[in-house]
Amino acid sequence: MGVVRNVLDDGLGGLEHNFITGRIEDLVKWSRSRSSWGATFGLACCAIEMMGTGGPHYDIARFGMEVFRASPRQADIIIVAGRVSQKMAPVLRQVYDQMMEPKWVISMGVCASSGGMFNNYAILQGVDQIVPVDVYAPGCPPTPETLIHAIETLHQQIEDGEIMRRRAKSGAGANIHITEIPAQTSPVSVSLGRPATSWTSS
Amino acid sequence: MGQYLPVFALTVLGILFGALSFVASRLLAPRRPSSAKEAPYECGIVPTREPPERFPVSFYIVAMLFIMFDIEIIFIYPYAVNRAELGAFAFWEMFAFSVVFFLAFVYVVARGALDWGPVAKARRLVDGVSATRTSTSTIRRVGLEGRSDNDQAA
Amino acid sequence: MTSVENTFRTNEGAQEMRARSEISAKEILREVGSVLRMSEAEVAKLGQMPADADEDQTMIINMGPQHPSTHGVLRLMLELQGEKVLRCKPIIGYLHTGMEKTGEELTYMQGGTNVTRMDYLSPLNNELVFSMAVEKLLGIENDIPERAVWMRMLLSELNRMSSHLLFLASNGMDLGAVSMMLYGWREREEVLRFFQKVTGLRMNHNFIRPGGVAADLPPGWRDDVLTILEMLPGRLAEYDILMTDQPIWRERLQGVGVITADEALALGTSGPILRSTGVAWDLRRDQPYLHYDEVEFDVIVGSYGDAFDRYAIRINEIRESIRIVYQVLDAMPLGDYRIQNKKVTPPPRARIDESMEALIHHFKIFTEGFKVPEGEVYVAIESPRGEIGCYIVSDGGPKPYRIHMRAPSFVNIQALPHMMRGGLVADAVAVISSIDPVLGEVDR
Amino acid sequence: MSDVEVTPEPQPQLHGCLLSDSRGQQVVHPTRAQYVALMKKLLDGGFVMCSDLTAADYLTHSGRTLPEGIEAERFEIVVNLTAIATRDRIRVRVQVPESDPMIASLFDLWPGTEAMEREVFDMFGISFDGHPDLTRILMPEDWDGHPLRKDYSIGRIPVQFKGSNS
Repeated sequence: MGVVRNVLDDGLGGLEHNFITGRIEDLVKWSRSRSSWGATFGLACCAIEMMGTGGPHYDIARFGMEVFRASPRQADIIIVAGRVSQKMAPVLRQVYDQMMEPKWVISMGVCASSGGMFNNYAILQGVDQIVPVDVYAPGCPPTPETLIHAIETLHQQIEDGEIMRRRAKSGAGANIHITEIPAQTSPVSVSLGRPATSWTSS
Repeated sequence: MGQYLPVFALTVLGILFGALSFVASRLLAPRRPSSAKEAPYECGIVPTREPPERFPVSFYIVAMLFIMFDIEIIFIYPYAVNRAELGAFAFWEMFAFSVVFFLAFVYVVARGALDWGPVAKARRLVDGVSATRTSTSTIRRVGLEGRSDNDQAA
Repeated sequence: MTSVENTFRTNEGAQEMRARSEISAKEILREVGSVLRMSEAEVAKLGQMPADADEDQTMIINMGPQHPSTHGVLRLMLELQGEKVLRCKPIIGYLHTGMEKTGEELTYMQGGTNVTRMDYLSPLNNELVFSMAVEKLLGIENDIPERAVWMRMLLSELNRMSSHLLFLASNGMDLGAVSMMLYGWREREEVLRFFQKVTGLRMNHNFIRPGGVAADLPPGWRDDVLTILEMLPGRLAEYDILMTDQPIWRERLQGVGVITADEALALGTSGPILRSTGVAWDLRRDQPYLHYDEVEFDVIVGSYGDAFDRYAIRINEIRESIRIVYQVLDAMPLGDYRIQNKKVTPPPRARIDESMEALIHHFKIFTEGFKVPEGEVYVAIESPRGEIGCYIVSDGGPKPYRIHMRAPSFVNIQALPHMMRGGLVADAVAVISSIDPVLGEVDR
Repeated sequence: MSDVEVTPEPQPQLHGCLLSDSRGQQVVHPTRAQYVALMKKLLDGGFVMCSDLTAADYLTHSGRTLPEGIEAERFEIVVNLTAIATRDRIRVRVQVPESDPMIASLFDLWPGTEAMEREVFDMFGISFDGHPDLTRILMPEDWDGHPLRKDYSIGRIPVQFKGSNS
């Protein structure tokens, strides 16, 4: 086997160079945040923007949401994209209940977050009345940049593990409100204030 | 004994991998069983009527075909592994063996085990279903002149 | 939250499909399609219902609101015998937003925001039909400035392209060609970027308003449109090779979801579904609006009325739209983009500081809204899915008294049971995709 | 300009029903009795496609212009027909009294009106006899009331200000 450059070949002595150690919990949190699959819960216009975000131009496959699973058994994040009508509310609750743990909810668009411009008999005024919401993405429809920002915020929360403690304790959502990013033609840089977690800092 | 070490090592690794994934999911995944999770998933609708137990027979026929060919492969596998030593005679013996299987398959298909729906329907539209039909040949362009009546008034 | 026992129920009682023994003979005939002005002999030939099918032979399954291939929240109850679809009943209403009730609360100026969210694949066509109906009520439909009329044509044709591109994407993905989804979206992003540059938003633009359009075209719009028009034909040829020349694609679409001409007419379908059966009915040509009579284009008409025809019609309609947009580019005049009638158009921002009268007009139009003389009118244009109509009743006030949008997908969905009968469940997916319904305009 | 010019006696008639003009579009006003007969004549007269069937609730309308001889009722069924061959359109407006909101169904003439009539039944409560499957189509099954009636409130929820919790 060729000699690998500048690696101390002193047998067991070089152990710490060749192995990364870390807590299993960090590994699990990292893997959960880096490969979370979305459940297709596209309802109205926001669903078209959600598909656009999955499309080649914005491509959330870069963030681990490679594919949108239709069945709740294989999905981690349910993105409620669009207005929820009174007839659809029990269906949303049923799909949310049938999702496997751990699961998170992104309420995409103002209609899902608060009923939006349709304050009338037919629309549920806010999805947080029936499912615990973690991230609210504002916009009508939210631009793909805003949705990616929402997904990344949720990934950051998953990676910190803070969101799991909250859900275990009270089952409530994290209720994070993010700011909208208007569609741009040039790339967007968003700082999440990501603290350097311990084991990646070596 | 030495030559069986890899086999032994592989089985241990296999068992280990299987057990590890079970133990890991039991330890790490949060468990919140609920009746909705046990209920069958029917596109978000709470099922009210029980699905019938009896399924049409055409499903079983296709399953049988699969099992038949599966077993055939199991028999061919030992031959395939040491094909060099066995020589031509074994090849023809295997060939005869698979022809017998193939005849059974032809019989079942001829009896119509595989045409469930569209084949019958496509026969009804025989000229519509053709390999040469392209996306520009199947349409006709109707300009202003192609109007059913001939007055051109807008 | 402890695990909530699902005490709520989601079945819709009488709206759902019931076993054949429980419903009236007339409804069975409706679902089997024999009531479509067909003679009894034709119904008999349509493929006999298994006479002795006792109930446990067939299974009623739910292709429900949350399903990858129902293009939104359409729910289909299918009665299957093995893989064969015997009966199908679409159940809709899962996206009912009460838009017609909301429309009665918004002034005519705000109405565009409500209407544009109905058919969210071609929002500009919704706004166009709403604005034309309001202009006809106001009686100003002939003195809209030329530039506004040509801009409306440009935007509605580009919108038709982006909607048909999404049809190609979702049609491909529904039938398994997942890469088609990526290609379709790649082109659609180009058109959406142009829309964002012109109207400020990628979707739900509220750009076409009663009296003209909201703003003028930004500088450099012409070569943006030209880059789109030059890029598209090559890509469409690519799709043709990718899809039409592929035997699996033809096998999945040809002979599937067949509908005859009188069935389509009796069901009131319009757009690519009606044209696929050979009836040459396209509102842009038969009842021209805007300047469609001065533009040279062909109407694409199918011949067999199956899913392959509808796919071929839509892919060729993109080519026709390209042709139209080239002619619109040449004919685009200069001039103002909105009618100069002070009653309808708010004054430009700069004039408000100078003249008191402009301030009053601005204030009146945006708070109370302009009054529309009493009357009722029905205007219909050709949207990518068919004839979209807007029926407005006004009582002389600033808000429409009653607004009803005739949604093409709402009527086209009724053709689903007739197309699916006798096919496999996989064909059901191909048929839904070939109808290309948008549930926002179905449930309104 | 008054949109409906009232021509001197006798008024223009089509198949025995009063004809009027609204913004240049032909409108026929049959009574409920003449409704099905007129529709059959129109269907045979070339109107092969029923584009749209909807209703309007004129409870709080300030006063609509109807040709005389038609007494204004609360509900009004509006049907838009299209003739493919001659390429023209016609609109049929039928008055339906509030006391007996019932009218004949057009399902046997144009099967395409089946879903539209269900929507009118769901939204206005006008029932169609002869309709194969008159059930709600848009609202949930257990919904009470008919939302598009003028006396049905829009159901706006006053915006409850929830303290920002983030």
